[in-house]
Amino acid sequence: MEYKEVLVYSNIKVEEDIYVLSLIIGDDVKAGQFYMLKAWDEEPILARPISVHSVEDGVVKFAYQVKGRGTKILSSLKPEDKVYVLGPIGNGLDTQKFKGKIALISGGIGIAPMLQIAKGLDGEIDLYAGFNKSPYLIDEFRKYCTNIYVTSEKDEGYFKGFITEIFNPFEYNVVICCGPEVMMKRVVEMCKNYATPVYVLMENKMACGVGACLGCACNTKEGKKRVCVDGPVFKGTDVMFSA
Amino acid sequence: MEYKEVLVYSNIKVEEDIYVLSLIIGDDVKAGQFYMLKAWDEEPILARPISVHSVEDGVVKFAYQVKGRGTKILSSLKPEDKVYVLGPIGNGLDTQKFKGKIALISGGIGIAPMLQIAKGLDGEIDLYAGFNKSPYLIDEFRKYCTNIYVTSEKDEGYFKGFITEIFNPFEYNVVICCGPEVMMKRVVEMCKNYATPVYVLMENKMACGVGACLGCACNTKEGKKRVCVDGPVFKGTDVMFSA
Amino acid sequence: MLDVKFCGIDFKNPVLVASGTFGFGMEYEKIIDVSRLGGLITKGLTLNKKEGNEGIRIHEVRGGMLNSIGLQNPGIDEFIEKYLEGMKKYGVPIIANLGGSSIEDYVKGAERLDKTDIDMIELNISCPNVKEGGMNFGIKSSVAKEVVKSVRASTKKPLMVKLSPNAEDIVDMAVKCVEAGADAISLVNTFKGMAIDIYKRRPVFNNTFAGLSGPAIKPIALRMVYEVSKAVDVPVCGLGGIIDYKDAVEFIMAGAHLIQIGTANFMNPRASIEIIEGIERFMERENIKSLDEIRGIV
Amino acid sequence: MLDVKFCGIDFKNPVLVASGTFGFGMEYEKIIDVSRLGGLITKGLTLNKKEGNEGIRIHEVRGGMLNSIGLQNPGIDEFIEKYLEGMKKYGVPIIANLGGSSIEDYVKGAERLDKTDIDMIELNISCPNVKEGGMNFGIKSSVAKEVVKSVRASTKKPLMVKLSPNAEDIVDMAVKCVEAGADAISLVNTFKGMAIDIYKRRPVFNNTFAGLSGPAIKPIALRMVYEVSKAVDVPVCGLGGIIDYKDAVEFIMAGAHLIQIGTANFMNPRASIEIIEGIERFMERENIKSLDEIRGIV
Ligand SMILES: Cc1cc2nc3c(=O)[nH]c(=O)nc-3n(C[C@H](O)[C@H](O)[C@H](O)COP(=O)(O)OP(=O)(O)OC[C@H]3O[C@@H](n4cnc5c(N)ncnc54)[C@H](O)[C@@H]3O)c2cc1C
Ligand SMILES: Cc1cc2nc3c(=O)[nH]c(=O)nc-3n(C[C@H](O)[C@H](O)[C@H](O)COP(=O)(O)OP(=O)(O)OC[C@H]3O[C@@H](n4cnc5c(N)ncnc54)[C@H](O)[C@@H]3O)c2cc1C
Ligand SMILES: Cc1cc2nc3c(=O)[nH]c(=O)nc-3n(C[C@H](O)[C@H](O)[C@H](O)COP(=O)(O)O)c2cc1C
Ligand SMILES: Cc1cc2nc3c(=O)[nH]c(=O)nc-3n(C[C@H](O)[C@H](O)[C@H](O)COP(=O)(O)O)c2cc1C
Ligand code: FES
Ligand code: FES
Repeated sequence: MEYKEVLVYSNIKVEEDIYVLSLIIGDDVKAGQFYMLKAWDEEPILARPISVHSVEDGVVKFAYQVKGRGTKILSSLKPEDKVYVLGPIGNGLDTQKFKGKIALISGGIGIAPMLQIAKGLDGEIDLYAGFNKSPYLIDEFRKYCTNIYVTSEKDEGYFKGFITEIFNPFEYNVVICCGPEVMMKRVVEMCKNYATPVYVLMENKMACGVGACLGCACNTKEGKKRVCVDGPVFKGTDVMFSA
Repeated sequence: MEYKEVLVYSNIKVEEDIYVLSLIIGDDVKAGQFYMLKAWDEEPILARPISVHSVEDGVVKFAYQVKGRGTKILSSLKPEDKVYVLGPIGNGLDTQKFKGKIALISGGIGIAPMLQIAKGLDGEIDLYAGFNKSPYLIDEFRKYCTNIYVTSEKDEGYFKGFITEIFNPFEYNVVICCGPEVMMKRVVEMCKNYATPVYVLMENKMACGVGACLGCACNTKEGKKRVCVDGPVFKGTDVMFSA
Repeated sequence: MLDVKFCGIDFKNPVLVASGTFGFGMEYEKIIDVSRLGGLITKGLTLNKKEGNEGIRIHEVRGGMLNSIGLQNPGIDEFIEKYLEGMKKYGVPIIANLGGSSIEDYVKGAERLDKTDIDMIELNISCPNVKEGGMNFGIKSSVAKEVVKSVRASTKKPLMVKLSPNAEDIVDMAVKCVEAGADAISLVNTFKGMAIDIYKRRPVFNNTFAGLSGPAIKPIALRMVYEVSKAVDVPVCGLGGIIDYKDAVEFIMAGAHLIQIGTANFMNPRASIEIIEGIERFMERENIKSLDEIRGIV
Repeated sequence: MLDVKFCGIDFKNPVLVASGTFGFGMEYEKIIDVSRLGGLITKGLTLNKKEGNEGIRIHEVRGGMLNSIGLQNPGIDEFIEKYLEGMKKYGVPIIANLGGSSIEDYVKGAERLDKTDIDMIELNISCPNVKEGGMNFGIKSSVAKEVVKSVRASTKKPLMVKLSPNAEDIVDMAVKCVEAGADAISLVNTFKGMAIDIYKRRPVFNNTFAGLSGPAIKPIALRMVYEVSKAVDVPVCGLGGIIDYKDAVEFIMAGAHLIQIGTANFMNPRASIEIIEGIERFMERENIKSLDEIRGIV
């Protein structure tokens, strides 16, 4: 993990409020890890945790949704602008240890970390991606996935409803899930019924990103864990969801 | 006076830390007036008072020195960027009422308001401009001034010393001065000796710019005056300088 | 939908402008439509004219500003003569903010204001008590109680007491002021802070200390408004660092009947108007018909 | 040039990292050279392990952040066993921050720390007193005095008492703590604040209130450090919103012997190092040979 100033390679709007930011970072990154990004000096005071979307020769890509003050500033970045990055952070996912049929399940911008995960996996991969609005970032997955199931509340031509209605844990050897807590909780419950191993990527508010502030604590069977350094990837059955 | 969002026409660096910002403002402006400029949302919280340097068909120019957080942000503005402006503010100077030989005396960035003043004056105008560093903005004055006297602590070819050493109030019908308080105080004292009318442009810290907060109060013979709306132009002999 | 009845007075919306940040209203009339405001609060008035403090009076800090104006004002008589009529033309309730450096000053000030047609007095107890060595009236509840009692006895106008966040115990302070006859409580005034000029090696302000306002104080002000709202049964007017409609709604949910906009006027002279519009849109989106539905809901 | 002797301990520079913002030091070791710091202060330790609070624990606000970690820590025994050795390897003074929810807890904690080779105890009296209904030990001087006295009697380590800015009277609080045996005073801890989720219509934090830190509190913290430095004759360690060397110099000029960097570590993990370098450059530019020349100069 390192703290440094890097340059923006590109920052592309892919959908209403959804951007892909490429930063010139030559780090060795594991799928499922993230960075704390800060593209401002003093205000807002905290950096923003954003997952690695994809790594390509010396460039780390981040896919993010504009929500508040921080991501708003990120969305205004232009090539050659400077960004402070702290990372890569977190346990990440040992993609090589998974075999067989694997389901990636995402809700909304939870799709962001899935691309680098898909790229690292060996088995047969199905993507289940749910959206409230128009789908995004899907095309990138075609190269790595066997089947892609997309739901959208808004656009025609997609299944309207929850991902959990079309997904069957029984079919899979491993499930990896990232999205709103309610969704992750539901997926973990479904997987429990079939004893399918399931991993979740947690998103808690963070201040330090290095394991020092204890702000990102999440409840697990073994007590409080820090999402930043003990996670963000947890065994689904270990997490005691609050949602 | 109006509060509105306007566009940057240009923002040109003319010397180390000195910029001229042109904003597309179609206001009717008097020489010696100023605007409160804000090119950011929330932080820093206050707008910055900057004098009108010059007005040219629908564009108001500001000459400013980068000092701290606010002017730093101003210096990064690019054409088409947005700026909040409140103004024009202040009494300004009735340039038409002055006749005869007029001296404009400036210290450092105090030269900023002098150009529009020079443009409005009718008599024979001499400019005395003192600088710590390299002189700037001088060329603009050639069209309007008979003599231009420049001092610089840094550059060769200029008189080294205080403007007050080469300026003689006796020669002038009116003196107009803008610069550090110590300098204005000295000029006013010199003018008093010859009973030469002298006007000063005061610079106090400001919050509201509309006369409401009383933050910009300056001591005058008639008690406290608000630099923003009762000034910024005062009769030199009315002001009780604190420096 | 935004209207509030407060101490018997009808406010068409809950957004007032805070004392000392809006002059007497006229200063802002070229920039915004002052008649759209919920109400106006005057610059702090004292019995006699005051010139205020010397030296630097405002200093910007991260997230806020320090001020040491020193209650510069024309005095109550000149206020009545020169400014009151002008303020009334906006057709909104007028609250006179009353300061003083002794109980007698406060009482005499209140007596004069009582004879005018201002709608309410906001008693500023953050002033230094000159007779007792300069400690503010607003620090100890027992001291504040005395002032409030005396002022209460000298006016029939609705009396709102404005608390200082520097009070030793803000809840006890509010309770004591209500016991002494306050019809409403407003809070908070500025926090005692300071700044040092490290090059001159001395305080920025001649008086060393100055009052902190702006977004920086909001989380503490909100907490105090919440605590006080729960503790007293008179209505509360909340302020301190409100700069957008979300801040305003937080204060209302914490229990405030009215709110005041101070430093935000300097950040954006349209802030108060934008906050009124923002609250209205929020209520529409969230299907809230009246502020009663959300006031103190937390 | 930057060295400071404080309670008999040699600090090579005055810049420490504040409790709870720097873990046990190791967390930052990959990012900065921890051995360059003036000293390390541990996360708040309690006699027994604590899991801390449920729900949201941090919330960003303008100019600062609110936290409600709830003193999550491994307990003193596990600290001694697992972390102390690791902290010592940086070769800088180690201060153990001690919390507790009853006087007995504090005393037992101090007794255990007394047997270790930590350099100093920083007593955090901002904890809620569980036995007396949850009001913090740090609000009333008389209550604080009892804790300090008891802890004083149970350790020979230098004892620094960390004050809460929520104290009713910060100066009296400091004076009473010194009377009770404090060798030094540090201030300030976080300010009691709150935030409301206007969409959920409830407080952001499960405990309603949370502690405000960061640049927002600096002007108030600086004022308190100034007031306390003038009032006590033990050395003072200042903190609260320091994010650059200028802030640090202000605290030193206000009277602080040491300073602590808290929230700034989150804004920029290199903040403490940059502040050390910045103070050094400032002293060179201003031709200051020793901090003694400027400490308390204001
Ligand atoms: C490990 C991790 C990985 C993430 N990866 C991505 C990603 O790849 N793409 C993406 O769009 N988003 C991701 N998020 C969520 C992202 O961090 C937030 O959406 C973002 O911080 C919002 O900042 P803001 O300034 O726009 O919003 P604001 O609401 O202004 O933020 C205020 C504060 O709350 C925090 N915050 C707000 N929402 C969240 C959230 N959902 N999770 C954590 N903190 C939050 C912010 O960091 C900030 O401190 C991730 C979060 C975590 C913890
Ligand atoms: C009526 C008036 C006209 C001015 N005209 C010009 C001009 O044409 N060109 C120019 O370069 N400067 C001018 N100034 C000074 C200019 O306003 C300050 O240099 C500027 O505000 C500094 O802001 P900052 O953020 O860079 O500095 P910071 O030090 O970060 O500012 C902190 C605060 O102090 C205030 N402040 C700092 N220096 C001054 C100062 N000298 N006068 C008033 N407030 C100050 C700022 O406005 C801000 O509120 C004028 C000032 C006034 C009052
Ligand atoms: C420049 C200035 C002048 C003020 N003058 C007064 C005053 O005369 N009387 C008073 O009660 N409060 C005064 N205040 C305090 C404000 O009314 C308000 O309580 C405080 O600023 C906190 O609110 P804010 O954060 O929204 O500004 C003044 C504040 C400022 C910034
Ligand atoms: C996340 C977090 C955790 C903290 N934990 C503790 C603690 O355990 N013990 C303590 O005495 N202070 C604790 N504090 C308070 C800080 O040590 C410091 O007093 C406060 O944050 C003010 O300084 P700052 O503005 O520089 O952050 C904590 C602060 C934060 C932000
Ligand atoms: S973000 Fe600080 S411990 Fe995880
Ligand atoms: S800046 Fe507010 S009165 Fe002049």
